[in-house]
Amino acid sequence: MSTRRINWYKYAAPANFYPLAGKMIPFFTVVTVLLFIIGLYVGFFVAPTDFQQGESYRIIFIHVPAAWMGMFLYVLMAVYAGLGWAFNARLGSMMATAISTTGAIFTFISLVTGSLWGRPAWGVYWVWDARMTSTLILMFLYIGFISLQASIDDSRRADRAGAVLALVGLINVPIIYFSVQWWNTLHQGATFTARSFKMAPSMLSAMLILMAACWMYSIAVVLVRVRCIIREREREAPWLAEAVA
Amino acid sequence: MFGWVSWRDLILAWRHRADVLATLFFFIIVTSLFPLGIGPEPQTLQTIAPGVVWVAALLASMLSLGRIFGNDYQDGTLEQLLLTPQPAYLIVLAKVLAHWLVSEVPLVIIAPVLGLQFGLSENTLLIVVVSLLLGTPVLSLIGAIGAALTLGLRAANVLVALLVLPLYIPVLIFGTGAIQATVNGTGTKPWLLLLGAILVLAFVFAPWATSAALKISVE
Amino acid sequence: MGGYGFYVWGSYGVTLVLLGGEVLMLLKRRRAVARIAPEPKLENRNAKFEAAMVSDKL
Amino acid sequence: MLEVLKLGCIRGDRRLFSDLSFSATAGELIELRGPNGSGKTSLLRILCGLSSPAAGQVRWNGKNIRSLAEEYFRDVAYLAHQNAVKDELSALENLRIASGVAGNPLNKAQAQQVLERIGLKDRQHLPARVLSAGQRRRLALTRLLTSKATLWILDEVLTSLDDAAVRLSRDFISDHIKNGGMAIVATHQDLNLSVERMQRIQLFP
Repeated sequence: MSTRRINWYKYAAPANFYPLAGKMIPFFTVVTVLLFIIGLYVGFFVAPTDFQQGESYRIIFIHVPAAWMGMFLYVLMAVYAGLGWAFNARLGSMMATAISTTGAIFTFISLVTGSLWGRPAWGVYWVWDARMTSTLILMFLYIGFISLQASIDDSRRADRAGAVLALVGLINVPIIYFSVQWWNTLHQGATFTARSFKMAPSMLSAMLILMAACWMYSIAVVLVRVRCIIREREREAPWLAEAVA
Repeated sequence: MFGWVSWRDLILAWRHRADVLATLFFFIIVTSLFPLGIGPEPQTLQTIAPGVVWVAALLASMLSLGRIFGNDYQDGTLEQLLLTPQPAYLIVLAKVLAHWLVSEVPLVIIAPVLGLQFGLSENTLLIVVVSLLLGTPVLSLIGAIGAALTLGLRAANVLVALLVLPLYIPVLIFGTGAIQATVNGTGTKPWLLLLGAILVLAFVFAPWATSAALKISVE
Repeated sequence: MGGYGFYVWGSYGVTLVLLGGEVLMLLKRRRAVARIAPEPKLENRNAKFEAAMVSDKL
Repeated sequence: MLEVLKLGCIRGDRRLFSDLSFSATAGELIELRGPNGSGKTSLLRILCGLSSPAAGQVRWNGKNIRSLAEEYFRDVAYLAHQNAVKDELSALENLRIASGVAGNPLNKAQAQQVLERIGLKDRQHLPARVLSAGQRRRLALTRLLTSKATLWILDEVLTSLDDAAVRLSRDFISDHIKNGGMAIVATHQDLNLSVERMQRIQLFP
């Protein structure tokens, strides 16, 4: 009866996680491709043209998921880094490192698509509205984390220093968001809040499907990257020779 | 023991007083560049003054962060400090206090003089000082985390700016907000309260994070 | 795209380039990593150590 | 009493030692030998609580030093490779500030007495920057004289000392041990200490 219970601790060891991740990657890759195809099809061929914004609103199908992914992945990264540090679990720290690149890329995508959407909507590529500004700062936090880890040679120190930075960032994110909101409402030169337009069900589903696609993409990519990191760091471990052979 | 640590850092700073003065002059020169770059219209200068003073203060305090732990790390006194029978939290706090007194308080003192260059009224100058008094300890507290994380790394100075400047943003927003509120005649109090709240938060959490970072870097 | 072609295709193009670039870099890294042969030597070193440990009371 | 249980240490991707266990009681000297890079300094840093081991634990009077934290530091004096001497301060200032920070402040007369014992009295007002390597090492040794710690952890204590200073530090260490202290000394040369109980630990590359 106890055989059905999954032993999570077992998979916290790189030796057990490495082959498991290898088995999961094909699944997530296939799902990612399918979801992107379906989501893009719904987004471009099913969803109707918005009567206010015309075709330009189709940018939000990718912009909103990218923005969410940027934020989610930062939290996830900080949690993994914190777990890795607190429980001395190498895999947690490796996951954090693996997530950081993907999170930064999604944050960057959300900045670029946001300003491409803003040009037709607002007439300028960049406005200092609360969301764009917060996303920009989030990008800075990612850059800080990645460059700190990149400049530390000793992987153990890199893991733990990254964890401290990520957790400090995590505590700061709400404060930063709040301060930027406040700053934005007090400098009411012009409001650039997006007009809340009514979303047709097909629009919403396109966005949600692409959201799911981005999640699956992140999982697949992070798993591949964490496997690379494991192989780089644990090349002296006896289990790796067996796993690779 | 707390007093000894601060006292030690103050003496060492006094022996290197040229460095401290350099930071101060950096602050003065940077703020003086803005009128030259933007033009002498009093209206414009008054609008940009809060931002200029605060941004220059952030950059100036950035310059001195490496000194909080850097020299002690190199000559081995930092590990001896960490081996003294007192919580690392207190050691960090003592060193941050010394850093604030040496590197930030001079900025606070000179800031009203610089404010005159921007045509700020006496009342506004007072708020400049108060907001800096509340905000600069946060700069030292948060900056210490970055300084501790980057100990002994290549290009630590650039790196520390990347890590710490984004975390300074709330202080910048609330600090400049307070000054602008006086210029515009809207309420200053909420801004100062927010600055105070951030100071309390930083006071509680930052030394803890710094001591964790120090232990990681020294190992 | 009703005159918005540049913005819409630009957005999806940038996304494609960035995500595609990430995947390509990752595959390249995976190939590079696969070339690093594992060097399992911890076990041997361990054994040698235990044998070599001397702790003699004088 | 110091107990070391199944200690393992990894530096970078190199395993320096593993399953290292020993213990020391009051009045005992532990001599730590081994070639460069065999992990002597790493072991000492783990013993004094600066680094955490990859495996195993260090216990002091029955408690893990991780949980004792700064309480343990009251009983430990660590002399590292680096002298931890501030160039900008004079010998006297270095001594007084270091002992003040460590929690046993000295007044001027006491500090001068210590400097006299170590042979730096006539250099007391010179900035440490102008002292020779041996004199700086002597200054670092004063930390042991003023500390009330039971456990001394010494890394290459005799390097760059002249004959007189070597004799002096041998005397310190054996006095400390005779008075019920403990010392763990990493060294390349023979210490030739006249102590009753001693263990030798040899690390291999």
